[in-house]
Amino acid sequence: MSDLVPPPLPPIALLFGQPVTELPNDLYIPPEALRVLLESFEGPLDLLLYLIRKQNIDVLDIPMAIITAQYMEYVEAMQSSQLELAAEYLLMAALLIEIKSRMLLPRPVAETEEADDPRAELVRRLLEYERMKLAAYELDQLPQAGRDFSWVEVWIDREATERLPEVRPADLKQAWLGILARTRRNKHHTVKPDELTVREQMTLVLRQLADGRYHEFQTLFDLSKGVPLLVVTFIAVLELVKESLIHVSQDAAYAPIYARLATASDDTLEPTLQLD
Amino acid sequence: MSSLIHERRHIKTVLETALLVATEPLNLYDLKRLFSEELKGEFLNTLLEEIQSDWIGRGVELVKLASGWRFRARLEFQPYLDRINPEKPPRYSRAVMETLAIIAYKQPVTRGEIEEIRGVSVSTQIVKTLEERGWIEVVGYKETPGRPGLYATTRQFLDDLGLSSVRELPPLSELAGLTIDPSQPQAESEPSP
Amino acid sequence: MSSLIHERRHIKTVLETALLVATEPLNLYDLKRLFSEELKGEFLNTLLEEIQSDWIGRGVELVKLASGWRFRARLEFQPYLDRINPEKPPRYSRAVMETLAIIAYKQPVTRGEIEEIRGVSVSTQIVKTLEERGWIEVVGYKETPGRPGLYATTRQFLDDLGLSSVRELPPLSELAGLTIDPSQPQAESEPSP
Repeated sequence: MSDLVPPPLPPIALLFGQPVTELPNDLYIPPEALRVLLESFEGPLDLLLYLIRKQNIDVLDIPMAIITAQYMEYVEAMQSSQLELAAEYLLMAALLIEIKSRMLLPRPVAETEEADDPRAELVRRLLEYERMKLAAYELDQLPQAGRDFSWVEVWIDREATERLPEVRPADLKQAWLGILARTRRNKHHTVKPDELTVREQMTLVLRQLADGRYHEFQTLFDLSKGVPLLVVTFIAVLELVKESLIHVSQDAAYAPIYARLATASDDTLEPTLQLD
Repeated sequence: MSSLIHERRHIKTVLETALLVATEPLNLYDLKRLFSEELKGEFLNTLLEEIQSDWIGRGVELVKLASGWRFRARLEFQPYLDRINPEKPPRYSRAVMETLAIIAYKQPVTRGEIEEIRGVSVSTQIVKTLEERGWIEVVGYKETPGRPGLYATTRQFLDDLGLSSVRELPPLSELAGLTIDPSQPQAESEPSP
Repeated sequence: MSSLIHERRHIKTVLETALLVATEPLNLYDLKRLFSEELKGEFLNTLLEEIQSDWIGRGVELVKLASGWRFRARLEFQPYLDRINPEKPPRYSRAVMETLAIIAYKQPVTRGEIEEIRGVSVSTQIVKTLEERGWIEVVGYKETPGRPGLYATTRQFLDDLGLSSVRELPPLSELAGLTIDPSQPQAESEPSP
């Protein structure tokens, strides 16, 4: 790594929130780093731009052989470390090879060099993408409402009927994005897709046990709703036990199992037998 | 000496700005947290009273309520404002929305757990707002020191949001990668007073 | 005569109050409706500029945005405000920002066109996130197979970025000079491929 001042470019990527303006010099990167690296590129154009940038090559005059070789090395490295390789990367590889092969063919004398340069379209796309990439960076530097400045909203006491704020499900998602951005590093906060069903069931079980009494274990399960719900309920009960929210007890083998709130006091000892 | 006067003015400006921007009343505890230096409540009170008199004769006044200080439009101006304000429905503060989102997605959850996820404390006022709305309730108690209440969303919450189950909430699994950690090495220069 | 001066002052106070209270920018049309008498836009503009300069040097400023005038706290005060209000809208990832930039600079644009420029597919979540933020919207449909929606940025996007028009967006850089200045010292020798 050199500590030269890089030209005023947008960061190559944002890694863990840190702008990355330089990437490893060679291609022989450990696989874990490669994954991070791949994730830090926004696609094949981004990777290609990086390779061109890294070599101080004028986009307008891409030496196809060098770039194609480098690109292929990257793609191979990605493949060998079994990273899910987006189809877009492979497509780009094919395009590069095609351009390279066309450049090897002798050109018809009649046509002007400019019009027939097989690189032209690629160059156009690269320049277009880079322009937008730079624009995105500039846009992000502009002060943003809420993030970098606050609106003034002085209260007005309307004596008429007070209106309650409206909330849409999407607002909850937006709120969560804010939390996510703040606590990115705490991996355990990520909610797995189907965890919610379990958590919903946990709430239902707690509601069922809210009276603090003992309930027969099987009354927690609604047999009419099918097996998936039974499984989810069972996981919910286990989770509740794990979080010491409920107690599940059995006096002897084959004796009935009872569940009740962990915090229930002991004067509600007699079990409520709900026999169907 | 003149820098002291200057600093005093700056503190006053910060107070005024915070109060103009706040969507809820701010008490002395909130206002003290604006500053990295420790300021005396008495001193702040003096400044607040000064701001109060600075605004006399204008359309907005600084009032002291049970829950803190707040700017509000004078009643005489309401007739004017009623002509244009098309009664936009009010909005909950981000703090309320984040708390609600955590309870919805992580229920049942204790207040301590909410604070851990948000990384900031959850005021009693926030919880009360949501409870009074009938959107959250305590469904049990956790057997840990203090026996904290476990919050969950209610049936009414689902009804009001037009959902039939919590599972219909927008999935969070797809949200990774949309945002980035804001703790970048940004020059968070504080304006010198 | 002095009553005229008095009235002028009163109108100014009403304007200021309305702008302090408003939950969104107010344009001249909104502001005219504050008054039962018919007021000239020119006159109101003069008063608005006066209010603007009245607030110079304070913590809050009156800015003219895409959809009208609005008071906002000056940027320098945000670090203070963040101390009592740590919840902020998220900082978006590069994928989100690139999508937004393409929509902003190329509008109206279809999702397919965005993908063409970025060279990768644009996830529904990215588009939804920007829509839910109120920054982009579908303004029409392209008469091509599938009639894809045409995305454009909204007024709120400009307001939230403190811009009065799309023309105020940072100018796109001319990238003809992509070659790196040869006078720049070269990085240490790279392994030639």
